[in-house]
Amino acid sequence: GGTTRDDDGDDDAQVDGETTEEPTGDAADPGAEVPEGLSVTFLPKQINNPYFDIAAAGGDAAVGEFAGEFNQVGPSDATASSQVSYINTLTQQGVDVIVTSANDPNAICPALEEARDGGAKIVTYDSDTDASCRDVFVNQASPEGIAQVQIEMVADLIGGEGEIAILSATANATNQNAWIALMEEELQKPEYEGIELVATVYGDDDDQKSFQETQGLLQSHPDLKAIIAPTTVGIAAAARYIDGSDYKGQVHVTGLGTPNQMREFVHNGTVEQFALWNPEELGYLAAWTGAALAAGQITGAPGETFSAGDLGEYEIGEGSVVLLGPPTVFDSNNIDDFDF
Amino acid sequence: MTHPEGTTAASPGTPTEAPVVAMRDVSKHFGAVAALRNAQLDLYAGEAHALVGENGAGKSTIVKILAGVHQPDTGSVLLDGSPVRFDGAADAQAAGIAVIYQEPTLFPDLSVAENIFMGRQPVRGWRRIDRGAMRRQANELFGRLGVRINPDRPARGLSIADQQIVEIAKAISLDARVLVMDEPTAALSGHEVDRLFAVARSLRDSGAAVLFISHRLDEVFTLCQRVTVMRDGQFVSSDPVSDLSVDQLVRRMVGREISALFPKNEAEAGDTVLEVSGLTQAGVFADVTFEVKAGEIVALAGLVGAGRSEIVRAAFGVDHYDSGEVRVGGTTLPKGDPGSAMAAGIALVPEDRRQQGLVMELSITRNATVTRRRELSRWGLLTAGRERTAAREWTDRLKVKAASIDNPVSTLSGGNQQKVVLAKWLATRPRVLIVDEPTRGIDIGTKAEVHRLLSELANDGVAVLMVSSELPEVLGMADRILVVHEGRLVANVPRAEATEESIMYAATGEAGRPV
Amino acid sequence: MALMRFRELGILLALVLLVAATTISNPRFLSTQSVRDLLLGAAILVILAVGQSLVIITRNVDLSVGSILGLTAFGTGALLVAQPNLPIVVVILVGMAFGAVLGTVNGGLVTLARVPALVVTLGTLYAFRGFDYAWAGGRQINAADMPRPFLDFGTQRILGIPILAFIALAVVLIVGWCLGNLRSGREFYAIGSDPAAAVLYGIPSGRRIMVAFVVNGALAGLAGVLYAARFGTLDATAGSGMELQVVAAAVVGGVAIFGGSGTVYGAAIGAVLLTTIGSSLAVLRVSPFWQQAVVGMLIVGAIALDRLLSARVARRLQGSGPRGA
Amino acid sequence: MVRDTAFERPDVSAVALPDRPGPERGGLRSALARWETAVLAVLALTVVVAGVFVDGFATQRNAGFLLLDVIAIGLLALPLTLIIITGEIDLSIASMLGLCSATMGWLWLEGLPIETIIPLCIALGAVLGVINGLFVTVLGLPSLAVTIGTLALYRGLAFVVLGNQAVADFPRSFTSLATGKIGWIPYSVLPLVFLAVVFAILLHFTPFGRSLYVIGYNREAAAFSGIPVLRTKFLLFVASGAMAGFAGVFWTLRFASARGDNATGLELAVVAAVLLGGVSIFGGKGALHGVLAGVLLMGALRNALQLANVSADVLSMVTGLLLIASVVIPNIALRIREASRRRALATVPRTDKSPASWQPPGAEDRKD
Ligand SMILES: Nc1ncnc2c1ncn2[C@@H]1O[C@H](COP(=O)(O)OP(=O)(O)OP(=O)(O)O)[C@@H](O)[C@H]1O
Ligand SMILES: Nc1ncnc2c1ncn2[C@@H]1O[C@H](COP(=O)(O)OP(=O)(O)OP(=O)(O)O)[C@@H](O)[C@H]1O
Ligand SMILES: [Mg+2]
Ligand SMILES: [Mg+2]
Repeated sequence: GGTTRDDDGDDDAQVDGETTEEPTGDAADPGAEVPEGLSVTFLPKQINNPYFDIAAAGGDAAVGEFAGEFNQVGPSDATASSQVSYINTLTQQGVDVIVTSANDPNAICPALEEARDGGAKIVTYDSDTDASCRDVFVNQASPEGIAQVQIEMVADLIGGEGEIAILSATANATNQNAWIALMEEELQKPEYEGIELVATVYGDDDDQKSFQETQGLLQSHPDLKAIIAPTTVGIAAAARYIDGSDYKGQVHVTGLGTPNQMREFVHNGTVEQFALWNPEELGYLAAWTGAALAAGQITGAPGETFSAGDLGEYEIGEGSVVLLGPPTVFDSNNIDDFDF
Repeated sequence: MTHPEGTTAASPGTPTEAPVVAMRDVSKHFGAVAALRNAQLDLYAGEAHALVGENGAGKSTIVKILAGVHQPDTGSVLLDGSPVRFDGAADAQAAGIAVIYQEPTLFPDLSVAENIFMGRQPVRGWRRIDRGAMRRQANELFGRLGVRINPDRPARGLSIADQQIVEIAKAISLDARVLVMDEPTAALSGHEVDRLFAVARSLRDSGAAVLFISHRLDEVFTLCQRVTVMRDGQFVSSDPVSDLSVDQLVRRMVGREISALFPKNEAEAGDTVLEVSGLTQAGVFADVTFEVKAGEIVALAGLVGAGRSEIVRAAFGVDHYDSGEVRVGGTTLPKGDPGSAMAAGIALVPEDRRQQGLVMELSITRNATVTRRRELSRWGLLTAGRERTAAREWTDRLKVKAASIDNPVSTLSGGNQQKVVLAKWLATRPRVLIVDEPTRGIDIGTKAEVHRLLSELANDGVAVLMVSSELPEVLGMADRILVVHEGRLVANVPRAEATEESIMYAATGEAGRPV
Repeated sequence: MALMRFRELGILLALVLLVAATTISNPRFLSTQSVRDLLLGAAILVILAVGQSLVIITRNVDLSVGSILGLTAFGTGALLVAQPNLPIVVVILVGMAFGAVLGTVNGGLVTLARVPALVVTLGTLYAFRGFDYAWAGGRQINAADMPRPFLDFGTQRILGIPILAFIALAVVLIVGWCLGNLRSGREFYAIGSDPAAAVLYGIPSGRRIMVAFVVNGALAGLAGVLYAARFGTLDATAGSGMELQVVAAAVVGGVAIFGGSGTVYGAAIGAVLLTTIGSSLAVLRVSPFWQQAVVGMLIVGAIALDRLLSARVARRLQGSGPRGA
Repeated sequence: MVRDTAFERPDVSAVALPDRPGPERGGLRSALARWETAVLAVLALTVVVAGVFVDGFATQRNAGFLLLDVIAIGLLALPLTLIIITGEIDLSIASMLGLCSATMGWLWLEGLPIETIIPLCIALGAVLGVINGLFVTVLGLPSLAVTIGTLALYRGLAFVVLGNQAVADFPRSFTSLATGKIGWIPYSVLPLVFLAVVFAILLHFTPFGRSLYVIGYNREAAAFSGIPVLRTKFLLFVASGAMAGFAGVFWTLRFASARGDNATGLELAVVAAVLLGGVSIFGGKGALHGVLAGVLLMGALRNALQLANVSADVLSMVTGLLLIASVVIPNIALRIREASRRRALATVPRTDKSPASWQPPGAEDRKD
């Protein structure tokens, strides 16, 4: 006997979003005011991470607009266990809105539920948790959109023909894995027939490891035309490596990166184009979403709409997801217009 | 404190000029222990001076003060008549004082030559160490001492005797004005002692002062002109050696009469308890076969390095052996398992008390009870009270001199440490007691007591196997003497036939050992 | 001495085998670009391993090197942002001086307060990193913020060999020569071999240990500068977790973790070996999920191999002893 | 034949042994004994100060959170304390935890009942400990080096086992065992308390515990005393592995998530807690109550600082400084005490002593 995965009963999986997800409380009241002094706390995967700091700046700006109280806390190691400890602290402090990017979609769930029991609204951004333990997920871009734009860029760079490879973050990074799967799907399309994805490697978001993996790719695949790095550390490392090697000008690098990080490589021609959404806007939208939830303007049910300050109206989509918009493609013409 | 003969003042002996080194009213405390109280010492150029006293009398403390390792609490050290202060061993070395410490202090990872010349290696251009010259000089030193040790081998794995020789080589290489030797002969055999003395004499004759510490009074009379006696950290007397007899000296050291040094009772040998057959460890010893009966004291004699310690270590199970068998009371012991040897009733008092016998940082109690920790526990649990009582039983019997048995054993003098090792093993009430150099570094009074103890144990039916480099001890104590030469048993001499000559003849091997 | 060198030979052999095996499976592993990458990749770890060996030889350890590297790397970036025209030599010296100051903190705590180095440097690992976080916050210094000549320095070559590799080689040779041939160098070994005996010998242990930590700090600082030049992107996390890799490099290279033996040459080869393992796993296309496991196996294997080899040497030494039967 | 008069007469020179530990109990040991008390005192102080000044600290719910946070560290610290006392170290604990957690996820995916999986995971931990133990004892390799290697190896295997998946659908009846509470006390504190008592008795009141200290100070003397040094060390590594397996089960259930990277880097936190508790990294010294106090102190400080919105940077610095203080303060205290004792001795008037021969009592501070 014993308890196995296949057992029936309510005792089973707590993760099936569809069954457990139910909009909390009463119906939405679109006209409700955002209460004064709303406390909004950002809990990123890791503090002192440039990407999340930019997002937090956006969040801070939004919270200033609705006269709330902004705060950012978080671990210095990007682990779920530290995040749980912080969620507990926030529960204990009784903050109104927790805006978090999950290091593990499931591990922080029980803690988030406890926070919700204490009255907090939960918004996830950048990296979602299981749908059952948050109110709304603010998605930076649809995974499909991210996959598409990267494949488009790479096809453009190599003229629709040749070998490409992917340099990702860690082998179990949720976002990246979802994108990679979608990119592979995208490559099945007839217009990308001539493009062959020869390898996917993992640089663990570590400079040295990313360097080594890039070297490995170039040595094992002499005909490689381009590398897609859907991670900011990876794309910078790959660009830096190519920049200082004999491969400069022969192998293209593209993917997701911040303009500040890539400026040098765009200007010196190592990288022609890459993409990213604006993390500041992501934080801004996440903060406004939290405010709307706390005010009762929305409950998280699909179809509800709310106003996100300067960004305008947003509608909640399927699975309680709000979409920020399509990613921006940066190249030498527009990169200097951005500073993040 | 009264002395039978009264205290002789620190009157200079034959030499007339000022002492090279002197100590005046030096006191030194370690915690509450007064190691020295108003100690005096005068050391003249061109003399070999003996410093004697019981264990814990403060001899090594004087050495360490002269070496700059300790600083006196009060009192002063005079160098050529003027007060000096040594803040570290380097200061004393610079002042021309070379020291051989009681315990060898070598760097196990460095080569023998580097151990000798550390900090003073011969150099060539660019202050680069000249390894060739260093090796040559080391070989010269060993030549003077009449031994051959490969200067390039690491010091790790040297036998105690060889370690001591390296220490001696190091000290004489300093060409010092003052050579201080704290029990340098404790680990050496007769031949090596002779060479050491020859070297010390020639140093002395060339004007150096030699301070010599030993518990072997015959050595004191052989080498030294004057002798300073200490007791309980205090100065007792300082006289020309020729003015004193051994008995007088002993009386001053101990403050009372000492009798029979080797009080061996004739005991009836019983059944065979320990049987060792065909024991072989490649390259170290081969085909060693012997037995020891209840009530018998059997000595393993031989030159230093003959492999006696290795044989007993293997028999006890600390070392592995390649073939052969060890039986106690008829049952064969498993290889390499001291635990079952102990369960069968063997006890081994090892030769190196600091490394093998004791845990210096732990208390006397813990050290003395470690061998009985299971037997002292109730329902698997130990209590401090029981341990202390058990420890006191044997430390009291052996008269361990300590402020408290809860003190770390490192605070004891060398001799008292040795007593703790004995206590630890006697407490197991063994059927077979193996003692390796049981009286090394032990004062004359305690030595007699150790001998009496061994004898008593034999009377009670314990089989005693004794490794000793001191021939008088071997001859006085043993019922039977097994002589080891280069890892093989070469003679089995009953007490009645044993003489120094016969033992030495066997020990050096028929063809004579090339040394 | 010749016998002792044997230990380094073992590890060198492992390196050669690894390179040979990888090259057989992919000949491009020995292309000039690839060899250059290997040298470049190893340079920083080699420098750190040399400094670490110095400390380990004195029977201490410095776990804070990753944090020192991170701090100096970020400091270098910040310095260059503020003073883009500084000559590279000055930048290097400032970085080394900064590292030396941090090393002095470690050394001071170890020698003056006389506390175990492992504990102290585990503490400064956290403390320096905390300081780094507090200083850098979420700021990132990017390649574009740093002067081009400095970035070029990270990849420049002389005779086709990267400058960084030359610097690392110079560090290895200088430190190795001093340790092997100077009286004070041998004293490092003496202290690590038996600290108590070192006191009795009158060796100024405190001063020597201090020097070991300061030099290690300075070398970690140098590594930080090179890190900045090579990677061009700096934030507060640079060098996190590197300490274990550095210690592993030294240990794999035959530096006894309890002091007293080993050479910086061995440690350097150990560092090259570890870097090469990383690169060859990438080239051999070992499954990413297996990579870390393989690295672990190779570390354990290298240590075990070294032990077996040195046991052989020891046995031979025993046999050739003058007192041998 | 024997006239042993010498031994029947009272030995005037022997200082009588006092019945109780005198004031001169080994200076170093008493200082360390006091270090454990000091950690306890600092812990109490932290709790009181935080309770007064930090909002939300002194609540039952927060105490529950705090305890939940320290359980894994506490569990791993128990065997590690024993290992460090014998002079070895196990840096692979967090990786063993991770591998056991990943394996738990994999077996669960394979459909094994969780009642079988849990003992299997603990057994797996023990096997991993056996591997560490074999390298350390049979091959005689330094444990620091070995476990740095297996740290990488086991973590790597954790990724091999579970790849990039995360298994999260563990039954609520089991996850709530790890997170559930009676009142405010998490159930999962109970095994920690029980195991802590077991380890404390083992270390401080059994022959086995005694032998650990002996091994830690001098393994050769331990061998000569009939202590099975290698077997003992081997057992400790196995215990450490089994405990890591148990902690892995706890971790997985607590976070309802089995992943290859669970508890990455936790080993340093555990080592830090053990050292903070007064265990000497060189072996031979340490007590379990100090370690538990160290674990709680680090947990309480972290919790209080987080509640006070102090950033993680400062937290990391505080951890570091605390660790340094833990070794520096007892050392300085010891030296101050010795200096004052020397001063006290020097001021005891002695006979026939010329003041000129006196030395300043502090003068010796430079030596040894
Ligand atoms: N480091 C120390 N700490 C505490 N007490 C010490 C220390 N060193 C020596 N003592 C004590 O000082 C006294 C004198 O010791 P010392 O070693 O000088 O004796 P010794 O005459 O050399 O004896 P032995 O012949 O046994 O070597 C002893 O009671 C010893 O316990
Ligand atoms: N320098 C050396 N080189 C090689 N082997 C040695 C050396 N010194 C000793 N040995 C080995 O160790 C064995 C025994 O050494 P050891 O000096 O411990 O013997 P011992 O008879 O116990 O002497 P003692 O007990 O008097 O110190 C020798 O037989 C020899 O094989
Ligand atoms: Mg002495
Ligand atoms: Mg011997």
